[in-house]
Amino acid sequence: MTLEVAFRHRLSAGFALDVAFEAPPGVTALFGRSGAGKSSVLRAVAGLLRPDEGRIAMAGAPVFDSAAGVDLPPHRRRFGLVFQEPRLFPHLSVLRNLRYGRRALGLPANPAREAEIVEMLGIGALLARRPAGLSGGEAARVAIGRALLAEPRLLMLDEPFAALDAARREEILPWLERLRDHAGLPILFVSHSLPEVARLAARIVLMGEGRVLRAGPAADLLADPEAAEFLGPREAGAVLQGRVGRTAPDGLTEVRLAGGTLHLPGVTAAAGAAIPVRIAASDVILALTPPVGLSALNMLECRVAGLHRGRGPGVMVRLECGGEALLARITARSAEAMGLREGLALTAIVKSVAIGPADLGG
Amino acid sequence: MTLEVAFRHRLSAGFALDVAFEAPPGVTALFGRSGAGKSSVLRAVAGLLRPDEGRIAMAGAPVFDSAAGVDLPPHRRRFGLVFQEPRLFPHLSVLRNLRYGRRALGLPANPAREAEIVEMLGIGALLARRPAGLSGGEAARVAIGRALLAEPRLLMLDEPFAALDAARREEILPWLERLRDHAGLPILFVSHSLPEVARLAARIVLMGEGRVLRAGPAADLLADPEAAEFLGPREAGAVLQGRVGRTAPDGLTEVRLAGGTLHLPGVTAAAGAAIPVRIAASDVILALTPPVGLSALNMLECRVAGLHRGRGPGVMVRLECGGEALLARITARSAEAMGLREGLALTAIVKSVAIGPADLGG
Amino acid sequence: FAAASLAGPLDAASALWEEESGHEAVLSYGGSSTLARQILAGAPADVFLSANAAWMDEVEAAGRIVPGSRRDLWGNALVLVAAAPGALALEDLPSALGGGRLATGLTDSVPAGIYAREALTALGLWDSLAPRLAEADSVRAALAFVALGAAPYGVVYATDAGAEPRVHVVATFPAESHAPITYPGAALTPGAAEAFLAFLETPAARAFFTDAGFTDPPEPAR
Amino acid sequence: MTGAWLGPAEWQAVALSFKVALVAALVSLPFGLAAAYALARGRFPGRDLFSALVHLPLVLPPVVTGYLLLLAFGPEAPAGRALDALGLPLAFRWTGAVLAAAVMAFPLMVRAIRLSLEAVDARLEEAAGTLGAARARIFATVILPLIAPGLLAGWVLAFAKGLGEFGATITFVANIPGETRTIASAIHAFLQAPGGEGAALRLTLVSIALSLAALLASEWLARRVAARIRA
Amino acid sequence: MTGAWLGPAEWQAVALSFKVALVAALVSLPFGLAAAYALARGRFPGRDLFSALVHLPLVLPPVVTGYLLLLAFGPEAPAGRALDALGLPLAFRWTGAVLAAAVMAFPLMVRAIRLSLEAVDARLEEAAGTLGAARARIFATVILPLIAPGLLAGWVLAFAKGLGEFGATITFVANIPGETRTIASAIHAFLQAPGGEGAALRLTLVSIALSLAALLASEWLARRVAARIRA
Ligand SMILES: Nc1ncnc2c1ncn2[C@@H]1O[C@H](COP(=O)(O)OP(=O)(O)OP(=O)(O)O)[C@@H](O)[C@H]1O
Ligand SMILES: Nc1ncnc2c1ncn2[C@@H]1O[C@H](COP(=O)(O)OP(=O)(O)OP(=O)(O)O)[C@@H](O)[C@H]1O
Ligand SMILES: [Mg+2]
Ligand SMILES: [Mg+2]
Repeated sequence: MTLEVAFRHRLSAGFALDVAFEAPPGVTALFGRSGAGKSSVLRAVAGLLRPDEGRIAMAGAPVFDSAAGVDLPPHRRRFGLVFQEPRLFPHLSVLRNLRYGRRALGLPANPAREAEIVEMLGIGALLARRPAGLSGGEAARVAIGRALLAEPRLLMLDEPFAALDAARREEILPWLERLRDHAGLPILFVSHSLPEVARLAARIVLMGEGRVLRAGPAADLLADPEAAEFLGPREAGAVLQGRVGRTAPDGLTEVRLAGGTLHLPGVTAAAGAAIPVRIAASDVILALTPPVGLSALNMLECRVAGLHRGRGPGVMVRLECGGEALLARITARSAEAMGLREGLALTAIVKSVAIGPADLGG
Repeated sequence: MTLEVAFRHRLSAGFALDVAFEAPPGVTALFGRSGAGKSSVLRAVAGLLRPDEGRIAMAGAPVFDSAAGVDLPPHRRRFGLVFQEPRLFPHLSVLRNLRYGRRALGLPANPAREAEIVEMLGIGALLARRPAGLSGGEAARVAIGRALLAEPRLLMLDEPFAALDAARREEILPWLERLRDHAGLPILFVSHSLPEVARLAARIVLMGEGRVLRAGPAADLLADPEAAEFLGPREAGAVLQGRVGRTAPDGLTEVRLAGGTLHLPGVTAAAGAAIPVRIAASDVILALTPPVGLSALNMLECRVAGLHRGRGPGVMVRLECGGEALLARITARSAEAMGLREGLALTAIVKSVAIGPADLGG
Repeated sequence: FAAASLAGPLDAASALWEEESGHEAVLSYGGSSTLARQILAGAPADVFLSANAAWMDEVEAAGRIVPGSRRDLWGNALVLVAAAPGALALEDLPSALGGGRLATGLTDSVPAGIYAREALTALGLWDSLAPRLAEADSVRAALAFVALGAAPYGVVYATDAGAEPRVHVVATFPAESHAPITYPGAALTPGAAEAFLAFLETPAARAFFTDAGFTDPPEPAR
Repeated sequence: MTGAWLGPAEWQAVALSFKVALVAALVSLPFGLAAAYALARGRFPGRDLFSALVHLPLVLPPVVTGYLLLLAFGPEAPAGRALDALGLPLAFRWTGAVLAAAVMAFPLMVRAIRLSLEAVDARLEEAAGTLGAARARIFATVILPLIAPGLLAGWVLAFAKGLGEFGATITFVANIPGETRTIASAIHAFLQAPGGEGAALRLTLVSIALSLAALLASEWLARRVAARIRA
Repeated sequence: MTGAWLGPAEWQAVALSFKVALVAALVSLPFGLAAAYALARGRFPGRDLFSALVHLPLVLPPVVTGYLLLLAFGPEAPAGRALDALGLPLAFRWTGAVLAAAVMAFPLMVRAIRLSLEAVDARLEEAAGTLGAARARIFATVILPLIAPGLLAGWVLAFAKGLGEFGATITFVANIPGETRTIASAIHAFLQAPGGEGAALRLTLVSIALSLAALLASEWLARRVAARIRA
């Protein structure tokens, strides 16, 4: 159930797409600046844009292959796509919009799942309404629900949370994580929010001007100081493998990493489960000696593995903590004052509440 | 040049607007969950929705007054509105979309300003194109430029950055800040991003279910532990008054606060200027004794002014640092371990790079 | 099938015939040309009552009529009408027209128009009047031009003139100035159709037509 | 507008006209839809020629159209015979009047539907496709509901034209009381015969009333459709 | 389709028809637009009645329409006199033929424009308003360009109808060579006489060619307009 994409397409005299990447089950994020070609790639995968040449295959079976003359129409692909605009059917009620896909596919009604999705999206009060009067965020949520209910073989989400408030995002993200973990389908996810990407995506495809700049596992890309140039230095961070321990009565859960133990709030995974933990480079403070009397609970014993000076006053410090990589972004002045050099042992301080639910998962 | 808004309007059987607030020159943010009524308020101010009753006035002159029977049509109000969707004219090129307002108003062409806005929005390559082929973010940028070029008396922005990448946001935000500081016009700004709101807005109007839940200066609302419930605890923070000092060769600028001096990168304001500095509660670490050998450069001497337990494992600590309020969000476990109580003196540690440009301004 | 101009009296006559014979008469009115074409295309008509001889000739030539059933049933007169009562010598028509137009039927296709052209030609008026005609689709339309004052004079059948109170006959064209105006009839199927034709020639039936202004068919039929 | 001053023959014409216009408008709807779809979306050779053909009844004098129909579907023409054999005789029957009215109204109906089709937002069709809907289903569940205003407008135009059509009808199927004598034919006949103006006027008023009723019904329906989309 | 087999009188009819149809379609465009706007957007009492009035020429047999025109604009009627005094005589003039063609085509034109108007996205008008455009400017710069397909379609329908119109024309302004004898009148006249089919057929072909040209031009223009929006 892996999606393979490799095609070229000339959109206009000045802009051509030339992309190749794979998306195994789980979330693959398409990340890139506005106009990079992300939506166009989704259109090609969905069958709405016919590439000049190339091949797009799902689980080994091509849905498009210019050499073999294969080009399945969108409805035969069964790839769900949540467009950048809601595109709701104006003549149907919200409920009938939601059910459109199931009816078109002849799938039996699934009241339990429908209720669950309606509840998650908070659109229960809108079901009888027509799309015309919906607010921007309401329409976006209905569009998400409509695609989810059609049970596609592949799900594409084009900036699905752009119009949603943070609280609603926090309700949808765990649901998407469950879908990702249990449904075993590839999910292509376009977003301009790196925390969202880091939380959901196992792989990142970094796009620019119609091309794939970099592609690979999210943990590698996010911890790669050189990719930080494309991702934005403020967004760089590392993903570490953690194992969930016991949850104390005060709501903090132990998560054991190779370099130490973190105490995190809001962990929903069961004890014993392996979870990826993302730590943004800008959320890490370095100390030469383990400090005492600090409100920060989470400290990891690390060793400096490298220093990368970027433009501006910042330095990206690559750390090695019990065999795993961690990134810390500090000022050049601090690096000098502390005498940082490769091999130096130190303590990395991470504020527990600085790692919110949006940075868990992976 | 203050906008006064006070009206009631029944949108449907289940939803009514009942709002009253003022927007002086500068940015007033409308913040609230999806479906709270933000866009509807903008529509009423713009003259696209006729309230059942109430009064909307600009600089003392009513543009709508149900009692006096005043209801100016949109074009007589000259209130610019960037809608939640781009709403570009499909039959006009991007350039003619941009110039539409000036031509409609009979304003003379302003090539310098046009070039500046086109440059800021990065739409120079699109000018000859029609809107149909634009990407989501490109269309959103053209819509912003179109409203800006019409030189309105009041500017309303409905989630203008939702479809934009972080890098582009960082190019538009300083520009908006300059507009805010120099043009002296009220700006109503709708956004789901609290960092953006905190950076731009002097005042916040918090909306929920068609009503104003809270309204007031941004510094007060963001530092109010009780408003945190509506804003989201992870987004709470305080705004402090700083004065810009000298910039060192390594790019860090001194910003003096009442409680100490910060060293911040990327400060563009001139030395001597007063700037508001936002410090998010989750970016503050507390220490009983000033730590040494730490990569964090910024420490403020403070005193605990109050402790607010919320739901979950977090505690919001209200601090008083040289007469100004600061918020810190820590775990209940740390608060207990440290023996925090009102009046206790301690050091607040703020990572310099944790205060990026998105948190400066106000 | 019958020419539309026969409508009034024919309705009355056929009602009487239905009463007397017990047969049902279904009448379909139209322009002679339309009806003739339909008959040529195989229309299931039993009787054809035409307003001019030329179309009856066509139908006869196509072998559609029952041999020997054709006969001229009625005649009519051509008159000059005006909106105001009075009398006018035909030769004064060009000057009386002034800047106005003379309403007629189409002079190369509508029967009344053809007769009008023949009459005007015979009277030596055609050349001076030809550019000043207003040719209408039917006699009724020509009559309407005069009745509504659009044209000061018009050339129409006496029957039409008599039924329109807003116009007045100011002159009658001499019968010899144009080909005889006849309404030929023929049976297309044998039997009842022939009986109906015969009935139309009975005095009782004729009375309806004379009341409406029709004359006896001119002798001899062409 | 009571019937007191209309004779039974006139009522017959009214009823017939109503039937002919109604059936013509209904029967031509699917054909009009198909033609409009081909013109709006199709990219086939001869598309412009097809468009010209569709417009023909508008361009030609009705008599010519009627005559052509007579030549094509008359009792002795092959097409006419074939339909007759299939149990659908046209010549000089009310069914022929329906055909004449439908043909004459066809360009109007096609254009109305085509304009609506061209206004359908293709992005909604794309969305339906990604949700698993095949072409036929997209047509039935997205396009058809969205062009309802055009279908209604086309239907009203065809109905109105059906009431008013006369030239092609009388040429094709004559003017036979109870069978093909519609209001328009009757009015025309009354106008041809001396003294028929009064009856013609009465029938004209009935005709106006009928079309007004059809119009009101369609406007009402259109408003309901529009309200469904807006509310 | 060369002219060798058309006599000068026939060529005259062709030229006249072209002129009449062209002028009728052009002159009725602003009125059609106004009526369509009133029907699509207006909320005034009597809107449905006005709609019925606009549809009337479709519902009535053309002869009746022509007769009514004669009543209203004949030389003796006040309206006719007034126009005459203004230097626009209609009776038995080609201008009258233009009026007849325009009136007959009016319902078709109005409906086409109205359908386009109803499809205009009101959100764009709102956007134009907030940018400072007054109603009139919004109409000229947003609505008008967006309904171009409807205007074109309305224009083509009116032109085609203008070529084919005959019943109202001949009843209103007769059939005067060089003045009001259009192709349609000429065809009709030829068909009235036995043996006229050949000439009628030739004129019919010319008529088809003319309308095909108009149609191709309009389709080409419509494609350009659509391309402008899509590209
Ligand atoms: N015409 C209408 N009829 C009924 N309800 C309406 C109408 N217009 C808006 N509403 C409702 O009013 C509420 C407020 O809508 P509004 O668009 O102002 O929300 P918003 O705060 O801008 O939300 P978002 O952040 O999702 O854009 C929504 O619940 C919406 O469904
Ligand atoms: N039909 C077209 N003709 C010409 N250029 C096009 C067309 N469609 C897309 N483009 C261009 O291709 C580029 C990629 O568009 P696309 O919508 O894929 O961008 P995106 O990565 O989704 O951007 P965003 O984040 O703004 O949505 C844009 O510069 C766009 O202008
Ligand atoms: Mg996009
Ligand atoms: Mg909104």
